[in-house]
Amino acid sequence: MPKFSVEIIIEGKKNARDPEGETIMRDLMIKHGYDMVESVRSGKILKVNLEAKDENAAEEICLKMVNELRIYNPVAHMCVIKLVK
Amino acid sequence: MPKFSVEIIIEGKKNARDPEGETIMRDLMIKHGYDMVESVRSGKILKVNLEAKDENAAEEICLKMVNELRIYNPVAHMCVIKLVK
Amino acid sequence: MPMNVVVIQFSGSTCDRDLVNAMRNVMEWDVDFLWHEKAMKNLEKYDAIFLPGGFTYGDHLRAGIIAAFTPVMGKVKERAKEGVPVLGICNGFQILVESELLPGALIGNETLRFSCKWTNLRVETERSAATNIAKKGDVWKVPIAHGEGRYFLDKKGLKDLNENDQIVWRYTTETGELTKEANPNGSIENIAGICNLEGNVVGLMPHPERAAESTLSPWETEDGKFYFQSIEKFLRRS
Amino acid sequence: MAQETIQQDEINLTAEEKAAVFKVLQRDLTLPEAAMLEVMNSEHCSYKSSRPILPLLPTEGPRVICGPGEDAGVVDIGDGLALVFKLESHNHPSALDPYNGAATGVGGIIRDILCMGARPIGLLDSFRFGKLSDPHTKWLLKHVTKGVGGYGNCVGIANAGGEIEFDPSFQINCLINVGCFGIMRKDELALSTATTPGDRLILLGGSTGRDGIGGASFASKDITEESESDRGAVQIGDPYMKKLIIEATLEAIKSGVVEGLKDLGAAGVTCSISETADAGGTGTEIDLEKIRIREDDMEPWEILVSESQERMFFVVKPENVSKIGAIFAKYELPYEDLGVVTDSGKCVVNHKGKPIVDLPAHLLTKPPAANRTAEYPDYLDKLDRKWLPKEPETKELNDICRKIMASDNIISREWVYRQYDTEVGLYSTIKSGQGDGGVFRLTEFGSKKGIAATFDGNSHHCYLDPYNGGAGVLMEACSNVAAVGAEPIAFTDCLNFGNPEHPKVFWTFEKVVEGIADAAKALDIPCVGGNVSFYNHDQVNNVAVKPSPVIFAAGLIDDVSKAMNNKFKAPKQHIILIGETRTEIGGSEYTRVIHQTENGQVPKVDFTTAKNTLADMVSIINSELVTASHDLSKGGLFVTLTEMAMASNLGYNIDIHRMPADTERVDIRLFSETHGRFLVTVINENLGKVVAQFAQHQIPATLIGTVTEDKKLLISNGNDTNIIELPLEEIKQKWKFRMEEEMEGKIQK
Ligand SMILES: Nc1ncnc2c1ncn2[C@@H]1O[C@H](COP(=O)(O)OP(=O)(O)O)[C@@H](O)[C@H]1O
Ligand SMILES: [Mg+2]
Repeated sequence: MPKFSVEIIIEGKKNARDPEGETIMRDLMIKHGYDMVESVRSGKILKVNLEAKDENAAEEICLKMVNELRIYNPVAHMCVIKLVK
Repeated sequence: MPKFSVEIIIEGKKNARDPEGETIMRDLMIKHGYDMVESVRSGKILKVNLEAKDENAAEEICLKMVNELRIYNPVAHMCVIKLVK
Repeated sequence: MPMNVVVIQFSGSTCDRDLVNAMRNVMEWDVDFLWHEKAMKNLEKYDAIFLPGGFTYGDHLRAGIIAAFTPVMGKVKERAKEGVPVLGICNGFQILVESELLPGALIGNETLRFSCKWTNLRVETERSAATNIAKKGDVWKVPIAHGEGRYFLDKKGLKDLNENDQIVWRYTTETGELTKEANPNGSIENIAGICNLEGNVVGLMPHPERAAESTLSPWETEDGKFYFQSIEKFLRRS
Repeated sequence: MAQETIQQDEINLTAEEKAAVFKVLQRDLTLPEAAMLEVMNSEHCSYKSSRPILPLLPTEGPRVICGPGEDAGVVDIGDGLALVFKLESHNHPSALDPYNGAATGVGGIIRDILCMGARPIGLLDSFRFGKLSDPHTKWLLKHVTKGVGGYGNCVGIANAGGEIEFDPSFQINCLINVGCFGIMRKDELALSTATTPGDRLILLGGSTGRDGIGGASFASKDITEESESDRGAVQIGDPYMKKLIIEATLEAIKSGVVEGLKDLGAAGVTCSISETADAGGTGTEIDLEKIRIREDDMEPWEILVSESQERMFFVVKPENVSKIGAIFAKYELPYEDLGVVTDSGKCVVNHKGKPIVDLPAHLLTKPPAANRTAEYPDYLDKLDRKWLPKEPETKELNDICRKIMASDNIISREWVYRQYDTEVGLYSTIKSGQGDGGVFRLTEFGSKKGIAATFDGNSHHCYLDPYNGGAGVLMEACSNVAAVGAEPIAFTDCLNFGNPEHPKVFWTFEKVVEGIADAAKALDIPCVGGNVSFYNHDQVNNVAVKPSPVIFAAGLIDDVSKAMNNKFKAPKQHIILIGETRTEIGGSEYTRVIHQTENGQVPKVDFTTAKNTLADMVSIINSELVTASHDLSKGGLFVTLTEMAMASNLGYNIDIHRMPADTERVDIRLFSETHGRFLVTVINENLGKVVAQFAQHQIPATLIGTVTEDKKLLISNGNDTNIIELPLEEIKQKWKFRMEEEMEGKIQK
């Protein structure tokens, strides 16, 4: 079976504060002269390599998996899945 | 000035172990039926919105910034910068 | 009264022995301490189920998430539905949230740091299995030790939680005032612990087992005992 | 042998080392053999520079079960129990990768305790960085703290304390030492030996990768710009797997199937197969293919010297292999049966059916020592021992006190220790910030005794006067233990120095060891282990770090409920100063912070009274005569008093004219760092008894003032006028939050 690589990106929902992103922006970037930065959000990324029939299947498996295994907590996070080409 | 969105992805070096990715794969994915998964690497992502002259400038600013502000430690991590189109 | 309770040990549990020791030595309970796979087979026989604190599975991905998917948690859910007290401390609370026995999420502390310190917990309801000997408004000294303890829930959920009297403890000052400074992790509305609608499933971030003996407390307090005594009373009643 | 060999001149060994090898072997080496010999001959593994000096340290005592040589020291603490403890450096890895460096340091020291058969219950840590306000220091401190906490918290071992020093000499080459202690039943002692031919050799845990190849050699060189590329892949700790290994190992020992046990640290498999064989007078033979590797293309030599984390090595009877396997399986831990114990005296490694290594075990474990020369360093001549600052005017004193309380080396370390779980295990009865040493109860092991553990170091004193500095560090560590009421029973050390090939550096090493040794003899306390870290040299500024011995002292208290903290208990209680104050301000906080110089006389331990002072302290605390206790160290009397006040939110009123001292000078009385001094508080009726206890040994115990209700720090000098008058709250805010402000850029409570 062919192999695919999928990126799962988990980040906080807009309504949950992201102190890490805020701190990186305020205390690190802005303070050190990078005042062109307007916002920073921090998140987690999982790079998954898997076997699947085809691209679609790979994406679908991951989609099913992130929901079923709560790779993200829907109360606090959002999750995006991207096939790496 | 136009605005751009850049993704900064920080992950462990290729040969370095990633106990988090390994555990997620072994104890969560494989154990719950996702045995088509062959590897998982975990990392961190920062989504930065910033003002810049153009796309090139946006990427360059981020590149300079991650190194200068030690957003990652080159001894332990690799860092990839991607302009989001 | 013979206490028929179990503490479940998950892979990589770290405050499991602590909890068992406090129950045995301080409360003089007769408790079973079981590896999750073993507990799975015997869960029917217990009157109360404890999920200990610390870490499980290295807290990889998110604290509590991998343990939430262990088969034993399926059984725990069934028992919870039958009204059996299910008590999660710290990581146990995180497991309860991740297995959706309790609503919400426990995310990274606002300080971005792990934090171990003594906090003041104001009892918000007397109806939970873990607070029924307390008086609403009592303040307990109990320490926290966590990196992911910031309780989060959306507006609607929070309204329900308040209306249904599911908020069990809040972080306050020593005298019971709700201040920003008293909140060690940025939890929404200073929430430290909650229960389900029925009050039998209770999650709490701080560690009552660390606060049940005066020799372990900087103030020589024993407030953690109230937690265990409440459960004793709850079991006697049911 | 069927393997291609390596030219003699390509082997990275000194002439003497080569001679030692070829005298025995009389043949060429295979590549894996050369790699194994190189790493076992490295400074880090062989202690080649320090070995001739270390025997100065006394190692014997009635409690000692295992002294230096084993993976950790083991001492008898009665009730059928033994205390196991050790500390170790992880300086170079932490300087480059502070998170992973510190984390794997913790992982390594835990393994050392575990492999004696003990349950690890406490961790300690010691950091040395450049100035706190420097951005690089902040970067290091932030990530080192996260690394120590990240590993220790996850593996569920409580932090019992530590120490931090800031000094420009550590700017590039920071020093990160970590310690661990554990408790076991005496009869469960596991040794790193393979005594019986036919026994099996089992490797438990993580797979073997390229990470940490040459880690030991890395620790045996200066840090240079090339250091980064010098290293194999960074080592990543896996505390979750370590936790499983701890539980599985302890379960295996309990079930009686472990004949020998060795952790895999420096030099990996090489070290395990050779040290167990040599210690047991046997040999070992393994199949290389059995070792699970992470990268397919690893060379045999890489596999043999890799320092991949989270592995343990077991010697097991053939009939028990399946039994131990079942225990490992419960925790889902992978393991392999690598081979067998032989009677050949050799370490043999087979690869594809052919031997690629065939070396006498002792060639690996007992390489020749290096003969280093020592030469008196001339910087010492430039220092003025007799130097004294101009005496400050009275009106300047308040500000001097403010400055000292807010200085890098005095401010509260709370920002650090809050990030550590100090409570897990339900052991800690005196926690970080509450006393001079952490105190752990042993209820879980069926004993009402308590263990006191402390780390201490003082690079400033050791730089100015290596001998007296070294002696002082041991005295200070033991004083910390005695201050909580525990009898100091043994110590281990970590000796952090520059390049030993520099005779002037080596001289300071010798002197420090002499100082520690003489103090140990005076205090009658054995050294049960240690660690040496050389090549701590800042290439950028071309300076060696200041000589930095760090001492881990362990104490025992018979009834843990009597352990004493440093908090004033109630107004009106008397404040008593134990000991005499001398004009010893060289390297002190006062001299460095206020006068910005490194001159002056360093404190000298009074070998005639030291032991009695400590014994009397232990005695008054155990007789429940005192209500608080604290030893005087960095910052002297003023800092110690103020720390006690801050811990309790009570004030004090002191007359320093009463204190016995060799000088009338107020500044020296306030800030001298003379050793062997303590502050205790007592209620009126016990005053006489406390004074009498010390009087037997001609040690002064002087009533110098009282604890007060109002939160003021008041000090007078023989009359009614205060020479110091400060509000407690103001001093406390600065002291308590300055590190947090520096690290977070803002105050958050
Ligand atoms: N790196 C550290 N890790 C944990 N605890 C620390 C650390 N540094 C200091 N501490 C704690 O802070 C307190 C004060 O430390 P220190 O001033 O070095 O004490 P002392 O002068 O009595 O040796 C002690 O309780 C100590 O254990
Ligand atoms: Mg001290």
